Amino acid sequence: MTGVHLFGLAGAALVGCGVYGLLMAPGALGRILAFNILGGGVFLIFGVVARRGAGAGFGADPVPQALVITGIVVAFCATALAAALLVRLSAVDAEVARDGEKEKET
Amino acid sequence: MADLLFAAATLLLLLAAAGLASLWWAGNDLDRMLAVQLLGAAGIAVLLLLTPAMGDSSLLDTALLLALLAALAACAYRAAFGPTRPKAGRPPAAPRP
Amino acid sequence: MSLLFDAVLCLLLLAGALGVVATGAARAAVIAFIGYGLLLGLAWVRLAAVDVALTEIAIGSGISGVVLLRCVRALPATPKAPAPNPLLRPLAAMVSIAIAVALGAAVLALPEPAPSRAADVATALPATDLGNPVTGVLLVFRALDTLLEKVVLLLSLVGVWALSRDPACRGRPDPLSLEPAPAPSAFLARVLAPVGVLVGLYLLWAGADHPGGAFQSGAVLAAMGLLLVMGDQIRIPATQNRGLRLMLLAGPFGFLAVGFAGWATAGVFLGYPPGAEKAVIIAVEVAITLSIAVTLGLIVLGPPAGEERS
Amino acid sequence: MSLLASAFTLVFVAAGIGFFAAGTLGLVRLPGTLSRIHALTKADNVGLALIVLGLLPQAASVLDAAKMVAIWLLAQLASGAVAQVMAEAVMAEATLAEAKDAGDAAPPEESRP
Repeated sequence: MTGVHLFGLAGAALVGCGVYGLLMAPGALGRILAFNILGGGVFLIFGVVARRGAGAGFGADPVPQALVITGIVVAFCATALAAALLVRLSAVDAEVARDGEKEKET
Repeated sequence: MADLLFAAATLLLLLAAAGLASLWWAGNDLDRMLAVQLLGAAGIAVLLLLTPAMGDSSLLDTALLLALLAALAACAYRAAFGPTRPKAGRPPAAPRP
Repeated sequence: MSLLFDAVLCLLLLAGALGVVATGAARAAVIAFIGYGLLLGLAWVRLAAVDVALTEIAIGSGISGVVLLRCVRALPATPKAPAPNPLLRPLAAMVSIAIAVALGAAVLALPEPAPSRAADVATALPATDLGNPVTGVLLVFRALDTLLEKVVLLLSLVGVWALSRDPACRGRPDPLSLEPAPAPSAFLARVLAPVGVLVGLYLLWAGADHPGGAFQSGAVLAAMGLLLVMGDQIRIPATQNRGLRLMLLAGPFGFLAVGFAGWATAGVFLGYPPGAEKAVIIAVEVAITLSIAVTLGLIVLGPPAGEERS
Repeated sequence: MSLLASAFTLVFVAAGIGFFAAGTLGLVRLPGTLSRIHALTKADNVGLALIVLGLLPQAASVLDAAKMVAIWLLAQLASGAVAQVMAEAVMAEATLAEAKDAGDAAPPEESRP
């Protein structure tokens, strides 16, 4: 058992956490966070693969590292877009609720 | 020497975790934010300790980044959740242009 | 001793993730997520992936935190979604534990010796004049990935802007705070932002030979822009601003132009002119850094609120 | 010489950790957010300063040593300003609550979980 294995197991456990949150989170924001945790776990396993592929004077295989950097940025894009959609959705919901109340009054 | 530095880093992590755990259950959201700040400070110290322990001086750049962005979360928290009404004894805030 | 450190770090990482998932309150969950991103950065350092650690700290923890905190503010305090069926809880736990165990077994069963492209990168890297293998992979060997990722970044901004109430997507995004910035935030913006811009440019410059590069630099610059906005030091730009749109397009289209020029100079799409590789790579990096910084900042600021009537 | 440098590092790093421990203890034990902010910023800044000072002999080059000092300065600046930002938020909330208690015509505060 080495430190690299430990991080691999931690990555697997993070994926488990993320799946649980994705299934059981009470709100959409919780699901967005859980999705990010799942992604973090997958990236960490990529990191373990990179670390095991160390060689030729590099501390870790640069190809998976580059993939993870790209992945982090894309995951951020997805998160931000989902958050913006969520905000707009709740604004629309609030408007619908307000209109419904107004109709009841008249 | 490297082993001792690793031990010091482990100790720092455990300290930050202890602070985080106790504040998490006891406090309000501001206290939780404070606990994350403590984790950030400990993270800077851990990275500084790892630099000689792992023999990689590029780790200093990560510590530099952490120090630079430590304030971002707190400012964002304040901007998002600060009291929205003008304080007593102060004229109401002028509307933004 | 380093094993003990790794074990403690892994346990903390797990505790952070459980904290995010198990916390019911949205605000506390987002705060936990910021801490989790920080710990993940430390884990990347321990995996000798300093480039990834820089990206994770800047984007995964820093800028994501701003987006999520902002999202929490805009949502109603109590989500009206019904709580999931409590009977499903053990089932969901079992499914997730099964997935985690299977993945863990797969990690322990990774082939020995590990497959690696490190040697290939090492033999090809001298031709590019770069010293940082990750920058080499990102901008030369897998340049198509990076180009497409720039497009994804731009598309995601288009998606955010499309949520505007204004059909033409004009105007300025809503301010980050409803009230004027408190004095300490303004002070921080005035003092920290210039230093931060310097650090961002340093990361870009260092990225050719040491950990760092366009992504990290762009993220730092975007974070500094957000700090300036939070401190009321700059106004949020209007989306129809021509200079702004030019900066958004400079990266992807500059990269694409260099890619097409590659047919003429190197005989292949995304090839760099022989002899001038490093100069062209640096030029591309500067252009995409600018675009990344502006795009990330605008994605955080959200959809424009429509044209002002004044 | 290297033994002396190692001893210097160990002593200062240990002292720095002591200050971190004191800060954490204050964070856990002190009542009220304001006093916690006080404990956090004071103790952790000194702790970080001692750790930086202790690690200076281990720096690979003069540039690295300068970078370490710069990191400390940045952390100092950020933590001081963050403390102000947080304290301001606490005070503003307290003022709001007071105004509400005094029966001012203050409209109800937004619902908080």
